[in-house]
Amino acid sequence: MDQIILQILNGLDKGSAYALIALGLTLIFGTLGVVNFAHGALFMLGAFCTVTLSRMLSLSHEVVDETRTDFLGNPLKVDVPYLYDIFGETTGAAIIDWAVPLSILFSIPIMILIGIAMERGLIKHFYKRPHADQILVTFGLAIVLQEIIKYYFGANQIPTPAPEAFVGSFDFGAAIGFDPNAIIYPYWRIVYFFFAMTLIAGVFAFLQFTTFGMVVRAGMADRETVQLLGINIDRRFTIMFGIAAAVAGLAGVMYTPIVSPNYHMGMDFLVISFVVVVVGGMGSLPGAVLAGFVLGILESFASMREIIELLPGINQVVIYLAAILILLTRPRGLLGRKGVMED
Amino acid sequence: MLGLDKKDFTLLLIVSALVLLAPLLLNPFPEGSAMAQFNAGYPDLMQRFVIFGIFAIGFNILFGLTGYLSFGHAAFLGAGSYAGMWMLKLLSMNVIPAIIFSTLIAGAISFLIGWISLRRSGIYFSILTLAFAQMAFVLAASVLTPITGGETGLQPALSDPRILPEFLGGGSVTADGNIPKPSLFGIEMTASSEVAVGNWLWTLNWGYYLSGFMMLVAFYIAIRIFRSPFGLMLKAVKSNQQRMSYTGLNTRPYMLACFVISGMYAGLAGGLMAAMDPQVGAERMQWTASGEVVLMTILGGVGTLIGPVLGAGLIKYFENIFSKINKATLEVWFGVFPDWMTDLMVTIVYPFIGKGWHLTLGLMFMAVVIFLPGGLVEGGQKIAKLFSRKKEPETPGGEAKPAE
Amino acid sequence: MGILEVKGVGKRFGGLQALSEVNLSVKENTVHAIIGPNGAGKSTLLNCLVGKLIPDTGSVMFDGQSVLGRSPHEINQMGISRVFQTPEIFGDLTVMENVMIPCFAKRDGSFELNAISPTRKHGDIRDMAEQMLIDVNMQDKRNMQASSMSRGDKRRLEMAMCLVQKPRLLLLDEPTAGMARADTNNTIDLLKEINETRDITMAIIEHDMHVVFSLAQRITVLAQGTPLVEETPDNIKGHPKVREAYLGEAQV
Amino acid sequence: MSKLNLTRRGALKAGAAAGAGLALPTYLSAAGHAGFTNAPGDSSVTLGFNVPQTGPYADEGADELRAFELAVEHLNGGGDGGMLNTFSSKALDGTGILGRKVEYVTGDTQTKPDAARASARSMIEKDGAIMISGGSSSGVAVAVQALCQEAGVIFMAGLTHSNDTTGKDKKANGFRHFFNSYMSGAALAPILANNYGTDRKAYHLTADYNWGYTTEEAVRTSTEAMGWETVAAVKTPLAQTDFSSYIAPVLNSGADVLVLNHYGGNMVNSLTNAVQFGLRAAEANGKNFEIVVPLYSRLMAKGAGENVAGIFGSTNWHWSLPDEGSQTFTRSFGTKYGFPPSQAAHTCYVQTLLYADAVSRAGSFNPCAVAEALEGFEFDGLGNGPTLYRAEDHQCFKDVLVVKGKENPDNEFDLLEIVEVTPAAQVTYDASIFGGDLGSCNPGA
Repeated sequence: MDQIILQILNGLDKGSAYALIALGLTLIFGTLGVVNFAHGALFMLGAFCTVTLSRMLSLSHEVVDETRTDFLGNPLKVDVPYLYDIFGETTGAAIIDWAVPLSILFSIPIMILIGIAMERGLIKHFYKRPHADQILVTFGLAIVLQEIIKYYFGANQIPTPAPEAFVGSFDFGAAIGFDPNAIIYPYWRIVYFFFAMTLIAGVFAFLQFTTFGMVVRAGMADRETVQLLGINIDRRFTIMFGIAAAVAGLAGVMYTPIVSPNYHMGMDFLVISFVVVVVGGMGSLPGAVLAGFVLGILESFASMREIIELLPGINQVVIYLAAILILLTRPRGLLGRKGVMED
Repeated sequence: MLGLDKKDFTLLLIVSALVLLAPLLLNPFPEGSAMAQFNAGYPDLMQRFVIFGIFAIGFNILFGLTGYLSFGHAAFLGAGSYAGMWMLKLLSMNVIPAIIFSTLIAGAISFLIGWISLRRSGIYFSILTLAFAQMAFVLAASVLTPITGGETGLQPALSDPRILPEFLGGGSVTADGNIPKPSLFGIEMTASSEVAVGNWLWTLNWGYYLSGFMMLVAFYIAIRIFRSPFGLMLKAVKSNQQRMSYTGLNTRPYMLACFVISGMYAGLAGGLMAAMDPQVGAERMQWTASGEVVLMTILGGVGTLIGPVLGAGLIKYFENIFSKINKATLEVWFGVFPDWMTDLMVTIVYPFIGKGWHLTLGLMFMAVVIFLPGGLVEGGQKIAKLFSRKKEPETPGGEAKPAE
Repeated sequence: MGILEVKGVGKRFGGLQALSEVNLSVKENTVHAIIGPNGAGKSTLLNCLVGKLIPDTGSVMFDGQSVLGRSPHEINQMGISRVFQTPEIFGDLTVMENVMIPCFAKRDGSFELNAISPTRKHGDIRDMAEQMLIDVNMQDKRNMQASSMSRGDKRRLEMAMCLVQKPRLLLLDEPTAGMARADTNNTIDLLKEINETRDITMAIIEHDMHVVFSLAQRITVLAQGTPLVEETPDNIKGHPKVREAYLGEAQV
Repeated sequence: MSKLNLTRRGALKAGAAAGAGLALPTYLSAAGHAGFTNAPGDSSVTLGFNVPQTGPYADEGADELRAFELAVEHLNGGGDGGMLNTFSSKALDGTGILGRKVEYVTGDTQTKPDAARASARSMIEKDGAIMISGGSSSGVAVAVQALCQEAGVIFMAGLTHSNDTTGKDKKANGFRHFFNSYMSGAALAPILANNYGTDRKAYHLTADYNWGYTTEEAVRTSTEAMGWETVAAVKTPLAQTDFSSYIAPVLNSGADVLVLNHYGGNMVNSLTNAVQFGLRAAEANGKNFEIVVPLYSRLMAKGAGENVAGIFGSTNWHWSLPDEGSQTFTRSFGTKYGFPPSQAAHTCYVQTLLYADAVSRAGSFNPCAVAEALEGFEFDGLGNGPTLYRAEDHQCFKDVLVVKGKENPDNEFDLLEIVEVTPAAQVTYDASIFGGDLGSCNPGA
């Protein structure tokens, strides 16, 4: 029982990451119809916003400490962050410690700008081009973005810990009457789950309850009619792209303490995010979120020892197997609309 | 000629000439010169050019004609390779059984996957093929290790049976105690002759010419398919499936046949890869490998005959030539300039070569798709137009473009 | 016995009874029109005839054989062709290729793996298609890309693609929708000629009563999913039930 | 038709500078060449350094490349000479190899066996490389080793830790200086028993591929021999990045030690996740919960950050080793590049020197002569103390380091502290236990 609850928690946690990435992708791919292979790169850029901010906060000057030596036997140069000089050591250290949450504010404008620049500068010209061309251009862009990051940050993973306050685990089990340590879950992952839920709710509310959202939804359904009404749908689609980029970026920002970022992390998520969007059904935002959670939970259960022993390798293939079964029983995924990217 | 019209026959002749003369054409720079770095006329890369050419031609029969974007074609390449390798291990080092068996196995597997995946169209089809291929990849790399050699891959070993008689390539061990090499009735695939003219050096390699011949056969069959009623039906599938069924045509067997043919091309390519370089790694089946053939085809020109081969060549050229340029090479190239300028040039160029070859590749993808919509073939046509005096009559209605 | 016999056909979409107890008999070599107000179930009925939809109840017999449960391509092979409201053609292909495809379907059946023989070597198919293009007066457009033609030409092409198969029953879904008067008259003449010279039975859905009365020998009026009357054109004119159904919508 | 013969290539390369005029076509025949693949000309010899330059191991590859460049510099008499000064064999004198200037070509393995072989083949076929070295995974090492055997050149493995490389997949033309899974297990087990006691219950998470299997096997066998019990061993996908669903059940499984048979990104992520789940701070069976990482590298420790503090593992070499060879190498490398070398860099540097030395001692570039010179070769002064290149499986036997993540590192390189230097004798095993067959050396041509 405790194992099952634990894996449900895990599934919700994994699912929230999948859902968040798929949500941004489905705004662009499922609804604007652009096969965006650069979406993983946006997720990665978000994570590197965190790395950049944390490096900026830790900008340092060197102080020579004569009492210690470095690896070559010379006097050790110790880096002292400027923040220590400005705010004193305690406050300075606390600010650096909170780099990840602070990055949320830092990354939103940056990611929106990147998204808008991407749409205006590149994607705009590809709405009417074949999907094949969209794949080539966005894949090229993804590689370029990735290589730029690699050039400046290297290929190794960069540790970006959560603030001290979120280190450690919450004992769920004890709270609901199990033995201590039976069901524990790290604070930061709980934060991630609630963050994802809030962001998803925010995007839905935005599309559902604002005039802007209504126009965009109408434009997704029938772009030409909306344009005939004299509404500039292009500009709104640009903004949607910015929002999608910001959602992907925020997913990346908050993910950094869970998996230390490297330049390749976007590609690792690319395949799974496409699978989630399509399994959810093209053109459906709730579908993408639902599929994210379904696949997340399935993956968690498949990684249980008892199940792997029963079916070796199931943990490797469960997502793909589920995708195949879902697509064969439900032709347009879980909640897909007819006629979107079916030809 | 050969059942082709004049234009297609000319194309086939040109491609044959290119394949035949590739060892010369790809080595335009003399040995030892600074530009020799850009020579691509060595057996391994030439083999890769034609083998990936076969893979891309086959993929294009599916994607170019029917518009069905398979994102799992690498599974057939990998299956073909494993099948071929098992033939090399069990039967003989003769490449013929390996090539035949790999094509058949890939055909059988693509029949199964196609039969299921073709129930859906568009992006749903793409994801189904992707899912099958990814399953094949992860299983091959882990639980199927006894069959596939896992992540390390499958290679011939001294202990393999190779049951056929010696003159057919059988036998576990050579006289000098080594693993025999893949061969064609005694001619080893690595055997080469070298021709030196001045400082130019050309390597004529048996393996390359066998692969090149197979590519020509594959190319020829592809032309025939493009020009056949079957090819016409596949174009009809791409254009309007609804009309097709109301015209009394069953799209399913057409699609399935096309998928299987395409899968067999991939299997042939896989078998040849195993025969040229006896080692099969699971990553041959990964989605990145499936994506690579998609990119090759788009880069060269979807639905064109020669485009996929050009796309395959370009990507493999970048992967193998640009990745090998290092800082020391650059310093030699720019060494003629004053020191400060050498440093400057090296600093500017360095991010794009060696470990930065991905960056150059990404930029090239973007440049091609932005400036040459329709791929390299279209670029070639544009250049040809610039040079031809004859002005094409403008047809406002749009004459249907022949699939070139 | 008609060539097409529809008996007691019913079809339900969720809460909506789109068709109920539809009976229809189309006699060989006649033109039979199906009319009715919007939402009367005309298109649903047509879709049931060609295998796009499967009715919940009843039977559809074509030339003594049931079409129910057969897929569209099988029904076409039985001899039923369909012209759509918006022309369904192979837009990426040339006009000639568009006409050759149904020729292959007629000659080789629903699937034939002709993967190696060059298309241009199939002289019989070429001749068939060539003749058809002459018949519909499109031979000068044979190398044009189909999607680049005018709507009228596209419809003519679609008609040619159906006729070249020499169907026994041709189903037409509003063949003159959106046409100018002159084109409509041309179409009427074309269809008349087809009916008379080629022995092709036609069932036609049409809003334009001018077309209906110029062509049809029998008319079925459909309202709310059930046939109201089946009569000759003369008897339909001024039929009280029909007036009631159209509520003045008809341009009689 | 002659067989593959690239002897002329080297000569052409060397002669090109002189600018020979247009000659008539020359058809080369099998007769009249040196009898082995890519025999170098009189003035220079080309080595091929095949390292991951793209993909997740690109940083490790870059470090290997630095080491190769340094080795070439030292072989050609440049720099401070590095370990040439401490190496027990004195055959090398800074004049290249057998009087030929050492040149090199580089390539990208992408950490994929296929790409690595393509790259190595181009070095052999196009550039005339006579030795291939480098690499950062066992899959790549096994694939390239087989290629070198087939082509008739020497392969000096870079970082490869699986037993297979010199076990079931060993080849006569291939040599490994790096240690392996078996040695890790043998070195770690006693230290673990000393620190954590002999009645521990272990939970293994194992990367689902060949290296993971051999490492799990090695650690299990050696810890179980010390009295530990293995509660469970779960395989994790190689591509996994978030290990939460594998880590979550550990604490409640009855185990009190978690062994992470992961390398590279897998290890960084699983360790980070494990610490996040509070395993470091937890107690189980009345003992402190512990984590063990069988194979450590400094670059991985850097990626995992402060999570490595106090965690045991083994490593081939570390820059803080006090012996003269290690210190000399760290100094030359650090002076040139500004940071200390990684274990991957060390093994690549040493392999290059060992190859050059073997050629010099053999007096020939012929792979069979070189192999003979390396087989059974005993040396010292290259770090890790006295070392034997065992003839039976071409595996080096030397001291293995057991290390622990530092609690309070002084600087960003000072991440591991050496707990114990396990003597070579303790990790030596019988050459036949992993099966496989060396075959006979292949000079190619």
